[in-house]
Amino acid sequence: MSTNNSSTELHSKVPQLRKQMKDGALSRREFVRFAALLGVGAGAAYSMAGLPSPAFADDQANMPFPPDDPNAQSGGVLKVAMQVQKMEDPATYSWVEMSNQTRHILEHLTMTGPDNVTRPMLAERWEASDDLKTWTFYLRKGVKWNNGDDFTTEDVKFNFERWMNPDLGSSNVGLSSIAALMEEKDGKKVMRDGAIEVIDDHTIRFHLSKAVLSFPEDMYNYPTALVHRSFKPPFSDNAIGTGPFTLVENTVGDRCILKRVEGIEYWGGKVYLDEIHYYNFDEDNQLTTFAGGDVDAIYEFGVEQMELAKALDGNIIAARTAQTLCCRFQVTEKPFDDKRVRQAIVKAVDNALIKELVYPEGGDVGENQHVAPIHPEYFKLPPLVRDVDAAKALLAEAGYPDGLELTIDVGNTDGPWHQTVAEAMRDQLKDAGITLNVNVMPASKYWEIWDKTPFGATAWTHRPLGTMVLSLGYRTGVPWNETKYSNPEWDKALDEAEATLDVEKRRALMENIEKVLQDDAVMVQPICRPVYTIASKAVHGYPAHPTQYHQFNKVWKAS
Amino acid sequence: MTEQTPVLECRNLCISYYTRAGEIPAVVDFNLKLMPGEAHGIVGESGCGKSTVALAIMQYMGRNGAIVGGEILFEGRDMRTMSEEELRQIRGSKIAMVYQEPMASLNPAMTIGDQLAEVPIYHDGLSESEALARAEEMLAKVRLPDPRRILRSYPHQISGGQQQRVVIAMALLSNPRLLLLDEPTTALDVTVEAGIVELINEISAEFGTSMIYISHNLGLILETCHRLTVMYSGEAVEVGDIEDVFDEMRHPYTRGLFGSIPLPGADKNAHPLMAIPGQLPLPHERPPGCNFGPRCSFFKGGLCDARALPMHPVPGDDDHRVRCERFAEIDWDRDLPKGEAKPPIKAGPVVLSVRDMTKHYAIETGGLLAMGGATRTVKANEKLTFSAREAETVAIVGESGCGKSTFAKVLMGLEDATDGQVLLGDTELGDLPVQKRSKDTIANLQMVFQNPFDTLNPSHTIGAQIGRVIRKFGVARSEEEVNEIVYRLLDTVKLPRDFAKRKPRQLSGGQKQRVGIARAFAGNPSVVIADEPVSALDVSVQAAVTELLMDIQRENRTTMLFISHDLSVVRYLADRIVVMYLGRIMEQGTTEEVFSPPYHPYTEALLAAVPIADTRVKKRHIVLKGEIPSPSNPPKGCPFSTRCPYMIPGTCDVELPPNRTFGQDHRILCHLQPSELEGMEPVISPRAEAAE
Amino acid sequence: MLKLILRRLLQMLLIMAVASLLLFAIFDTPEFKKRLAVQELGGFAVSALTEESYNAWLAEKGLDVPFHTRYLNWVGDILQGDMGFSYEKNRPVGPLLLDRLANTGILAFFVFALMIPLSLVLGILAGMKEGSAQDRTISFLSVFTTSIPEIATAILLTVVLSLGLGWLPAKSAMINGFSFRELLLPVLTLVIYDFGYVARMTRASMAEVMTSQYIRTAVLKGLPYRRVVMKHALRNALIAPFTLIVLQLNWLLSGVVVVEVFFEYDGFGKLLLEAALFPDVEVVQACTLVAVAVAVLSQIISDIGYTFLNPRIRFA
Amino acid sequence: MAVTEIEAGPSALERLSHPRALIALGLLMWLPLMSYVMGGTALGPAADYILLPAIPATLLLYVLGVRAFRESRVAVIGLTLVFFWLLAAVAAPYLPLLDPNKPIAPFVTPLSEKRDVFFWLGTDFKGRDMLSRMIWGCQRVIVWGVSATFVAYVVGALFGLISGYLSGWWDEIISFVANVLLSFPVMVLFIVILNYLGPSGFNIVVAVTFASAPAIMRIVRGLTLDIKTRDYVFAAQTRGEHPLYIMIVELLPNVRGPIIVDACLRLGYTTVAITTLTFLGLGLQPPDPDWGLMIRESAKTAMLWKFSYMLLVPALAVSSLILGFNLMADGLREMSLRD
Repeated sequence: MSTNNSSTELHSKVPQLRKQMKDGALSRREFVRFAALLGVGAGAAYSMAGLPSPAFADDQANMPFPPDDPNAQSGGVLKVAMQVQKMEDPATYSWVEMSNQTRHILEHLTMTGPDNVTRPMLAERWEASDDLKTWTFYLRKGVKWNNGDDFTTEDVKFNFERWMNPDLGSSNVGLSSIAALMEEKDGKKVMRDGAIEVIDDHTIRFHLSKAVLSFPEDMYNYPTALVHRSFKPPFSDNAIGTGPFTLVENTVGDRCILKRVEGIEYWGGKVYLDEIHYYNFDEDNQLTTFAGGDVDAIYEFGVEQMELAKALDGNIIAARTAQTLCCRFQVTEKPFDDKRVRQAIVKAVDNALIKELVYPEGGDVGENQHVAPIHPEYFKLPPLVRDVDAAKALLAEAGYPDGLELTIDVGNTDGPWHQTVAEAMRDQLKDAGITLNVNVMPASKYWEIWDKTPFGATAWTHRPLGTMVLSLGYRTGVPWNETKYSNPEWDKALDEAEATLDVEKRRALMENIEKVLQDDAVMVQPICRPVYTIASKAVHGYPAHPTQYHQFNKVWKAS
Repeated sequence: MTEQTPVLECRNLCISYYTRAGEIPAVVDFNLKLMPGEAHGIVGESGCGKSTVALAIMQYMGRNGAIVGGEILFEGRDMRTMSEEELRQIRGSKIAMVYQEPMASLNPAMTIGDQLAEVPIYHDGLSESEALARAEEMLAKVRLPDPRRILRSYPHQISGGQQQRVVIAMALLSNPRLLLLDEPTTALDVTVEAGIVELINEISAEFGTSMIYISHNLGLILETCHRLTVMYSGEAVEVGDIEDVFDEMRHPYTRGLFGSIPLPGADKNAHPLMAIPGQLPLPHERPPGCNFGPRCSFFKGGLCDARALPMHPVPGDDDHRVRCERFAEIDWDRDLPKGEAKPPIKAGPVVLSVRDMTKHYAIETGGLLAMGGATRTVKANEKLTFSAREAETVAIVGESGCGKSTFAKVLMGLEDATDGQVLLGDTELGDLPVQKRSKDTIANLQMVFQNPFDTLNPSHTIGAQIGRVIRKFGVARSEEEVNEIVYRLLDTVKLPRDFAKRKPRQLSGGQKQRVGIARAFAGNPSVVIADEPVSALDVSVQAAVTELLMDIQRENRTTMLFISHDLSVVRYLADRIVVMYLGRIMEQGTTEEVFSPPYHPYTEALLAAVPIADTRVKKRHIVLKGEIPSPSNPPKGCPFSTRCPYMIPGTCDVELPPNRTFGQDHRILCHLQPSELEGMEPVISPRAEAAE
Repeated sequence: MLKLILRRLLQMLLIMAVASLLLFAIFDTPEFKKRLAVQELGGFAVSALTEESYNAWLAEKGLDVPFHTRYLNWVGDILQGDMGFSYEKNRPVGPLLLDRLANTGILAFFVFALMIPLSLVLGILAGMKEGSAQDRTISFLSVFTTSIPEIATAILLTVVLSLGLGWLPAKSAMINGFSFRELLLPVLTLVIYDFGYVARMTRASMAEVMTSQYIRTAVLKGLPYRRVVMKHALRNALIAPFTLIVLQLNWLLSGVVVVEVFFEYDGFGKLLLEAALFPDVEVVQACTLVAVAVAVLSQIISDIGYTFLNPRIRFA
Repeated sequence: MAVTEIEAGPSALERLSHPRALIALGLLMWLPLMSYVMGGTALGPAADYILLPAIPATLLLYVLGVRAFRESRVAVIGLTLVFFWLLAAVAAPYLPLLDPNKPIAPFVTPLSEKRDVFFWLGTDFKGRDMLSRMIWGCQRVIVWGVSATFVAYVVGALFGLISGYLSGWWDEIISFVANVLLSFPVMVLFIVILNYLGPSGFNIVVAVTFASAPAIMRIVRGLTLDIKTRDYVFAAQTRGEHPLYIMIVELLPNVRGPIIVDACLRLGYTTVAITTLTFLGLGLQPPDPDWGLMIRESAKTAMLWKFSYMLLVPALAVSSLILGFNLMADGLREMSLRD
């Protein structure tokens, strides 16, 4: 069975992408990703890019999952240490852990694999109009809810309408794709009339108000898990899903037990595990619990635990991400309202050295402009160079010839490595005559002040596109603009980049955007960190997803 | 004397304690021979080793004590060679002991029956019911009322006197050969003590038990024993028959002891007490040779401090021995110590007058969250009326619970009088708390306290504590003046001036009391209340402190209210006496009047109860029954009616008696007719043969 | 006596009322509400919320009502046996607390079962012969063990018994159901930390009794040493330790926090800490009430026991 | 009913020959240390030499202490342990130690060399020198522990004196408040207070005061009730002294003895509390080293035999300090009972 999506016409942008790839403006990997987003089957995309198709099975039955392992053994219980949270309403989930508990019950239209390529899941395939404003999804046939109902467009429509219901408060409305389905009415954002068009039981079309490339990617954002049309929260009370597992028990703070659905043939082919058990452990304790041999895998361990992990009998799995730490200044606060002070600080810090110190294994050096090397539109600026003398000169110019005393708030919201970064900064800043006090506080306290403190170390999570983070964090007046950075010209440049599909062009635009942000010195961003997890050697096929999404369909356990 | 085996014989007994400072000899070269049926007294001041001897006889020395030399023969066998099991069999059956504090000596968590029954169970192999029956029998023998109830009681449910009877019963249960009595009545009130002493005497008569009676009180020894050992600083200094030692003492210490206690006939003006100078040496600071040497007026260097002294028999009486090198040289008849006679003082105008002073306490049960607690009233003082004149000493006498301490508190302004008047000069004090009194009033009324260990604040120097009074009362302000006065006061109380820099811990009990006196007189008071100022001191020190107090009083013409339970002391120093019982004044009058008929029945009993260490006086024998009732639940009618031998049923226990007046100011609160009262015989009278 | 107990119980209720009111007031501050929102929705999400939607969230959680109204409602619910709802654990507080208390109860049971005989025997052996080598050894041992804080004891035991020798599991999460092996380290930790204290008190009490005059009386009565110790000394010497042991219940509620957190044992202490940090108001409230009740009740039991054991008070 | 180990008696400290010199030395040691830890960067350049005079003061105090306690071997051992850490606290800046916050090479086992540096006690998961962290780690726990105990004592003693001496309603109210506070298990009180105030050294002082002052108040109250019946108090009352004078001059110095023993014990408890709270994340905050923090941070990485030194070092350090306090208390009690 070769490319069964050849029946679909290639999207008009695909040749354009291919040209960019050939010109070297787009890496082969990114070509695959974009081509897939435009509805080209991942296998086809890989072959177009001249890459060996990775171990994915889309050529058989157009599946989003890795191929079956011929050695796989069926049966067994996978025990995972993770925080066990409540499963109220998938559309309002606020933590990845919740979605992991649900991920094998509820499924999405699409699925983004560990290779960052989005493949069709409950949708068989999709098509985008040339202007990227109209998207048609063709649902997979034969998908059944575990109560026996067929999965149809009615379910999809039900979910979309729910998400857009302003009373629900789903974070999905923040997705550019969903936002483009809505309009403002009487001060409230509601669904635009005619935004969703149900063609038949298995075909549904979305009419967007503006061009959105990431529609399929958005459909794997974790609050977009599709629930049955009869859904009423809390989900844990009546867990109807299309996935291979169903909920047996969910005790918050204790355990979440998932069991294979019986009696209904799963659309996604073979699933090996009998049960998935999540046991509640704080992130700090997950690795030590793994060390004790009680669990097969964990959600995450921190870099400071790497040595312990290495000493254990298990496979360490690392994923490259755009997760980062922004030691950002609030440019409206003294003394950071003086650009020279900010620049002096930035110049006195050696990002590469901090990265080497804090994350010696994996990860990327941050460049103080928040766009990470794994973002597709990332433009590689000249490396940052530490220049203490220049920093001193700038400080003197700014009126601090005798140095400066600063305090950085650190909440370790993402692990103690924040503090290590701050401490390393402290040591480096000393050379420039800057005394840095590291004020460590509990994570919950930090979240109270994260967008208020003049100088704080805030962790930002992974987002697929660079423009997404810049748009969320640095546009004038947006809620998450913790730096209070306001540069209308830069905003305009970002608008332009966001409207540019052509990655090469976009990257060209990004050069300026990144450069301006870097020169305005709003943050010290030393690291784009990797995420680590560990699974016992008996566990095979444990995925390393950049956003720590658990995809256990093809995971098996050797007895 | 027939050849009998002594029940107990101690030969050259030496006992030491081992402390961090090394070996401290507690008892040195102690000899004692106790014949069957004999009662032997051991007398001495605190730390002389008398209790150590008793415990050594029981072979109970604790972890750090040991017998380092000599022998203890019990019925001819050396107890030091006995095994633990043999000792156990002797203890409690052949040798029994009665202790100083009956409450502490009984197990608080076991019934008295269980504690008594153990003795026959373990020594005579009786069954429990037989043992209990025997215990009940014995309780009846020690004259405890309702023995059956007492068997079932716990020690705290019965009174101190009853507890001591229980302890005695326990000691007698196995009919021991030897009974050790270690200060058995010290913790008891005088009238209760008399009962116990009577019981002990009866026992020795009835059971023929040999006894060793340890006491600091010569009078008690006289009443109970045949022979006597006087101990001083770890050594026996004089041994002999009671009469020999009392009448023909041959050791300077023994004589000093007798000179220090107020015997009938002693008089503060004509025959003042003669204190032994100096103080007891600490066990590890004993002088070479005679331990008494440094305090002895016959001390002769080179002789008395040359070697450890042996006991010498007194010629003509083999049983009378003394540890003195010079006893033969001393003319015991001529050198009788005599205090300097002083002219009597004339009392001035009335300084303090108390009229119908009444103090009631309400005891509330419960607190902030009380769910309605009952209130009980304690009638601590009822209608006290008396007065004191300038330079006069008025003694307030009574046993525990009589209300004398409450009276002092009201006087000092720490409590408000419930009713009545207290006039100091012309200032009404009854409802004037100390905070509202003028500086002069406060300064005019000061107090000397009972317990030398409590009287001074251990955290401050002597000088600071006296100086504070001087400053507080505005006697002087400047540093130098204050210091000068402090030094002068120290001179007055005969303490070295450098004591001003010392802390109380570096002072002996007597010295502390002197400081207390200095402090009381620092503000030149017109009235001083002395609350048992010497009762906690050793006999030889008591005299000195008493004399000092009186000298200062005499000099300053101070009025003194002397609170005491000790009638001998009171007789010696008081001009007038107020006898209290359960919050009421039973009798008051001049010393002469109170000590001779007519007596209030209580006074009569009190006088009879006080042991007198004088072979020349005869005492009538009156023992009160029962115990002192609780002040919170006093008897109806006459408070003394429950114990009074003259009780008239239907009158005394119903109606409050009238106050009968005899002579000028002699008042007795009693229902008995004046004629009956006047018809009483004197309690104390000279023995015919000893009369002068 | 009955009146006294009633009074103490009344006092307890008053304390509970005061304490819970204070707690309610404390947790009613905007900061705490914000913290709760952060826990529920994530820090980024909360700061993206508009005032209006934040208020809507508060209303959804029932936090928009003034706190005295909430307090009264809560008190009303408590009186009807409803202890409220846990935000964090997403379940009613009553059963949750019962589960955790049962776990801590199991822990406490084994702790006391080991600690009481151990400390009493050692304390009596030491106090019986004050100053002997046996006394000095036991005394030093007990000072030593009580000086090591629980956290350090937990570490030492884990390092030696679990990491070093591999005899026992290092954690006590019991994800596979109750396991005595997993319970052993927390129990040992608590016993080691606590027995010394009780043993010292027993020793002091015993030593005091042994030097008391009534023991002298008993010895000089000619009783065998065994009888003196067993009949005369023990009864009196055990009064103080008994009251102390009952009061240890109170201590245990404090002590278990660190042990349960270290060993990840799902008990009362861990629940309390998690709830306080979350902040899960009603759980904190319920835990506090339980703690106060245990404290006061143990005091009452201790008082009753003291009275019962001590005839001096019983027949006062 | 209150089971207290304390017996009234003269304090062994009273036997020290020069109490005034002792207090001066104590302050000379304590004030620099306190300002060094509490002042932090506010000290500026003074921070470099402020602790210098404290070193001889500490040594001298130790010598005097040993002389005063020489009768009790236990007390001397305790004193030695405590002063070892006190000396470490004041001398830490001048010892040839690596920077306690500087990551050098992670997971170096004790007694081995890496990057040309020899590590006596190895390094932690961040590569910071354990020896240096252990020694620096005592500063904060000592300073905050002693401060907290001191404040708790001032508060507790004050209320205890008032309650015991004045009795009546004062006593009812103070005792009720104390009862309320004592009805909370200590840890519950700590958690609630620190959770409300936020974790910091100063707030630990507040929390310890709330938790300890009621117990101290009870002890002082009991002692006061006993002492106030003494004749010298009676004498002062009959002199018409103001209650405040009696409380401060007549009573306070005499409750000092038993209180000092209790204070030693309580210093131990406070140290335990601070370490435990820090371990739970409610106490002192990183980055500066502290034993509780070292345990907290290592607990998730050191769960292997070969890394266990990371946990053992701080655990043994804190145990030794507390053992020191407890032995001192024991020795002092033993000495006061002998008097």
